[in-house]
Amino acid sequence: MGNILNQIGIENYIFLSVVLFCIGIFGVLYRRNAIIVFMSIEIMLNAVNLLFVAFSTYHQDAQGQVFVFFSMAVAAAEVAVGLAILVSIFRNIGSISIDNLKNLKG
Amino acid sequence: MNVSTILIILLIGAFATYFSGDKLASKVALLFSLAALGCSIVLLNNYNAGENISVINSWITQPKISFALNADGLGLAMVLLTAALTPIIIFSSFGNEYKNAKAFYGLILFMAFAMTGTFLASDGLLYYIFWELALVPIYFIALIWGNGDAEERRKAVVKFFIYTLAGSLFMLTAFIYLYTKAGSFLIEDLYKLNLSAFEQFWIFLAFFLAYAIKIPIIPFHTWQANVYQKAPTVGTMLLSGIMLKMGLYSVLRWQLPLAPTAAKEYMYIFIALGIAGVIYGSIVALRQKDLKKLLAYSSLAHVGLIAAASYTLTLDGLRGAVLQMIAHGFVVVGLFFAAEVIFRRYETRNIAEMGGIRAQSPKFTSMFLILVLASVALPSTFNFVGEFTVLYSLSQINIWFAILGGTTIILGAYYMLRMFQHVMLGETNSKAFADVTLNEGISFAVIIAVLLFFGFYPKPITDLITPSLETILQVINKN
Amino acid sequence: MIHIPDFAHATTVQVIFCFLAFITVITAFLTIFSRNPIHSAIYLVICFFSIAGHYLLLNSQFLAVVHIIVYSGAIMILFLFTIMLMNLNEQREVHRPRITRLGAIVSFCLILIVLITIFINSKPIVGEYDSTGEDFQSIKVLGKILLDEYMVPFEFASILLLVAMIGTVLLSKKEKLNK
Amino acid sequence: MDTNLALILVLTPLLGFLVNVFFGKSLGKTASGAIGTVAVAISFVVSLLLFNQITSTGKGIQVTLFDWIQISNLKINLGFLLDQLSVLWLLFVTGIGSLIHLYSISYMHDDENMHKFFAYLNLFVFFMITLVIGSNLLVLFIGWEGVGLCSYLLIGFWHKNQDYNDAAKKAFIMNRIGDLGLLIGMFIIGSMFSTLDYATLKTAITGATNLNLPLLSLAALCLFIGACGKSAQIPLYTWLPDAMAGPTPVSALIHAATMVTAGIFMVTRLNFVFDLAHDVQNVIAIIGAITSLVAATIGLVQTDIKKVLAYSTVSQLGLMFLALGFGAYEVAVFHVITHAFFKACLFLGSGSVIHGLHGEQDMRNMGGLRKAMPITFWTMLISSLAISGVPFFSGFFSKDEILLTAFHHSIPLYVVGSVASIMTAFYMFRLMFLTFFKEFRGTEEQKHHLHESGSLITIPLIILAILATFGGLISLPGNSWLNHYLAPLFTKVAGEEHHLGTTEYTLMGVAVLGGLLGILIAYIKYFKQDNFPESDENITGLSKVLYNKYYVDEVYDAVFVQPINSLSKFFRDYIETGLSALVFGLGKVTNEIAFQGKRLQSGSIGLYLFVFVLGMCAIISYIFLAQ
Repeated sequence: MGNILNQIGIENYIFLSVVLFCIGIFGVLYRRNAIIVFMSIEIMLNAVNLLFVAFSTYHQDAQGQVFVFFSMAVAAAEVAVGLAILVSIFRNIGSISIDNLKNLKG
Repeated sequence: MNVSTILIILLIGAFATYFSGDKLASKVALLFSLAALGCSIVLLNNYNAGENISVINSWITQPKISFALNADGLGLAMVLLTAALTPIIIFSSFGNEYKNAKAFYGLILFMAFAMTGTFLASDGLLYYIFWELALVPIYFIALIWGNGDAEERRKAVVKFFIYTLAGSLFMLTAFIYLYTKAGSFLIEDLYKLNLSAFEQFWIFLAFFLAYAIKIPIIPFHTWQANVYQKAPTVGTMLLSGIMLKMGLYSVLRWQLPLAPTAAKEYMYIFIALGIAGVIYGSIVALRQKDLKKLLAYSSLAHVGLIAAASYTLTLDGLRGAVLQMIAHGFVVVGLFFAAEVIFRRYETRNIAEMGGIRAQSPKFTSMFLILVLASVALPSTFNFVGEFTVLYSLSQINIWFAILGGTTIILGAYYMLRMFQHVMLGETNSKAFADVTLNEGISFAVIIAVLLFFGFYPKPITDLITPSLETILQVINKN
Repeated sequence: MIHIPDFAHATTVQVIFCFLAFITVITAFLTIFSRNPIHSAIYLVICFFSIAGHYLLLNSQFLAVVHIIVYSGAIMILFLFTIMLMNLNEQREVHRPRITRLGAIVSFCLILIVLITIFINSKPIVGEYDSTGEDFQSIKVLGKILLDEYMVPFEFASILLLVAMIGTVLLSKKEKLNK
Repeated sequence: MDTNLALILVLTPLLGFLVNVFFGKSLGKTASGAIGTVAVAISFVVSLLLFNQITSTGKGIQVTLFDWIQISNLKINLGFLLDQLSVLWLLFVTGIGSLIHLYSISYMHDDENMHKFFAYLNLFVFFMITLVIGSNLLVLFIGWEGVGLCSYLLIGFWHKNQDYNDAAKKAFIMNRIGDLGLLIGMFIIGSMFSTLDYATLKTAITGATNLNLPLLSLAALCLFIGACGKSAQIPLYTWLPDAMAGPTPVSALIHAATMVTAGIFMVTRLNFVFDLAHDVQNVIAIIGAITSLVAATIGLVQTDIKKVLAYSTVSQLGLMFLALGFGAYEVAVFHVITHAFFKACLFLGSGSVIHGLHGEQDMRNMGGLRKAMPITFWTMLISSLAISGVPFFSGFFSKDEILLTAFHHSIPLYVVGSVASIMTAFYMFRLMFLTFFKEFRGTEEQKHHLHESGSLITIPLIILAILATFGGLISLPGNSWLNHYLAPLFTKVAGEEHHLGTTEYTLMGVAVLGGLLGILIAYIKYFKQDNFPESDENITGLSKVLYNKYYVDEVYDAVFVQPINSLSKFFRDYIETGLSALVFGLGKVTNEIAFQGKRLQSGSIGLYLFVFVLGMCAIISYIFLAQ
């Protein structure tokens, strides 16, 4: 199993994660539902994680994987807090469409 | 003992005043300002005795900024002016009740502290810090304790604040540029720079913008009349009596020696601007309805003349400018105080609502008249000495400058006497006008005594300032 | 330089990769396009599982497991709970103006083109992948690294999670109406 | 000793001023009047002592007190110069001053602010003495402006009346226009010779070889402008008639005898400068002649008794300048002295009349006062004869000298001067006839109260009348004591005295005839034909123009005052607001930009992200693809 990258090629992983990342961006822009936006963000995070792991294998170095581990921890925390915020927003204004969140308007 | 003592006294005074409570604040402030005056007189003695009273301490090593206070004759003269006017100003406010007096008097002392620092600082950045620091108290004084409609006042004061701040930013830029050249902010190092004409031009301009707004020289004066009108009289006195002189002093200390070539090249333009200010200010003053505004425009005219004299780059010009600065400082404080005295009784600053005061209050009339006459530079007052020197120096540059600048003695007499006539003379006013109280009388008497004494014997001041002015001229003429 | 898989001579691994990649991309798209948030969540779970498959393919079992636990398990449950808590369905989402969609598509295409162009333009990967044979990613090794070299960050991660937990509780706690 | 004397001379009136200012009210009216009078009298005594010393030694006394103003190439001392000229001036300033103080004690006795009046008078004398004895131009300038100040204070003495205050203000400002000229002249002289000291200046000028004559002429012209302001010459004369708003003793002291002669003093003092500037001398002569004529014509129709005297003063001052223009300084000085005597007497006499009529100044409401006020009548008659140039009164000699000088230099100017003299005789006797002859035309009540004034008023009148009669003796034609006395002052060979020949006698005769002619016309018109001036509305034609003083005030108002005022209004309303708007404009622009930028911040996260993505694309492309 040691020669996966020989068979698949690092560039395919790169392209995959690029596509995944772009889908994430697309989702963030496309949807107005804050939960879906959140999901898109998760997709983007995963795209990056995937690339990390791929390069970790490429470089024969565990550090990439360690980093992914930490990023997962952070992602978990982020999702927990973010969803809690969403819940409280929903509770306050009855909607989680990000079009309604215009408090930043100058 | 060195000059930092004055600063320390004033700073401690500011805090002590704040913590002494509303009732005691005014007295504590007066005490500390008198202490500062005493201290500066002692320092003057030491200086005259040849003692070194300057301070240089390293403050920040990178970038190289020093805590450098240098007291030469010029700086000392200005410090003395500040130290002498501050107690008078504080004392003159004794007839008024201020809300939150502890903050009010604390701010006055703090402002005196900052202004004294400006006059003493010989490190560019330190100077800049003091310069900007002086702006903060007057902003609050004018904003919180001012008069008139609060919204308009806020507008005028904020305009003043931002305007002057914006001007001084250019000065900061100039200082930073000079630092990159000299590697130090110390004035001696900056004096040693040899800048190209092009660099000097921009530095001169940057300084000019800062000072022209502060002084003010037309057409940068638009903040002045409104702020003078809106600020409480104490604030107006501080502004016109001392703060304007910061700008004029800085022209002599920083602008001219740092960009001598540019100064020489463009002096005619700036003299012309100053003189335009004289004529413009005098003419605008003619038809002012508000007493404080009228005095503001007269102040504009006078400082225009002083600025013009500074740009002559001659010893007479600089000396006349400094003499006139001091004289104007005293007389303008007196005049604004007179306006305040009237306000205390009539609750108005509108000239049309005054009149007939002379019949009721001869003492006040005499004092006011003397101040008016000093303001129009009647010989035997200090202002005449200054104005004569200034006009003489202008006549040495070009006789037309003297003639045009000299119109101030005609127009000045016109608007001041017109004002005097409408404010003081005429039929007895239906409203009662109580004669000046003892406190008010003392303030007036001190100012008048100074004006008359130095009117006949300006030699002490001339002797004090001349050597340092000569040094500055040497720097200007080094090439 | 783009390695075009030769389907005729594809190895098993390559087939698996293509299959997984296909699922990943399709489910990701479906996540975004489905109108019902619950469907989105389900697709996202599938997407995560396929990514876990990638991890397995890359021989990093530890991460694959953690990934499934954290993402497919914990995070997705959170999502689902939230969705159900809010009682969201497709009607709740307001109609999006066309310009938004157009903008989204434009930026999608743009960033995709830009990123791919970059990778194509960048230095081609020289040399074939060469395995040293050394074990670097078994759970055992990772455990040692994590608790040895990355001890402090590891502990901080726990603190982070704790803080997040407290924060979440505080945020989602109903405010008392009459304080 | 000299220093002490000089200080006593100067400081006594100042002391009188201070005492009257601070304690005058509590001292009471008589005491304050007495203090004022004594203070000036002491100065007079000191002046006499100094005069005695000067005549015996023949040398001036220079007193230097201390350095005053330092300017790089000028060092200005506060010092005094007591020489022939200044002591002469001192004598009549303090002498007439004392008399007028004495007179004022009675004249002002009803005024509640009498102590102030005396304070101001004393201050005036102080400044006048400073002016006269200053050793350099700047000390002269102290006095110069100081007397202007006192003039301002005293014209506006009745400060409740804004018209009087206007007059006072006008006087001060017109004087200041002249003062600017004087200052500029000083600047030029100072930069040319590095000194403002008379003595040094004189040696510098006389010793100099290649002088910049055009510049010196310019300086002389500027100085003359100063003299114009102070001595009420065209174009700066209009303040003097208005200055009659002040109490009559003030008019007598300041606006007839002393202050207005300061210009002549200054020109005489700087004769060595003016001698070199011939063009300027011509200007002086011409302006003097025109002034004397214009003022005399205006004087012909005035009905206010003090206004007549005021225009007569302007006219006489014009004659003095005529003499100065010809370099005949001693003649001008002679006329200054005689004029001081008779004009002070006339003013005090008119004051006595006004006092007697309780403030009535319009001659149309007088008449027949001869019997009621004999002393006033006789003294005024003597003075009128003197001013009209009737032989053997003092005015005859001095005026004749001037006309003689004019005749020798310029016939047209001589004619102008002579016509002015004839007019003078006419209007002075018009005044006499209207005031003292015929029947009284005032109200019954005034008639009832008619009386001769008290002795404090009549004694000064009598003394002045005596002086007006015999004052001419100090400079008799052909044997002039004055010329010899003043000779050391002048660079020219002094006293190219007119040898009394046929021409001179003829001219004298012509002058006398002219004077008598003027008196005769007045006699016919106002005594025989029983005319008297119409009331204001009925004045028509040329007399209306004259009565309204050629509308000069109106013209000045329209040409100078109004434009400046409207300019001020324009500046205040438009330029100021415009500039202010410009500054605020900067702020507004910033605000506007911020406002637009604010609209960019729509709060739509989608937009933000879209832009963010675009920006990221741009940055990435720039970093990775641009190379």
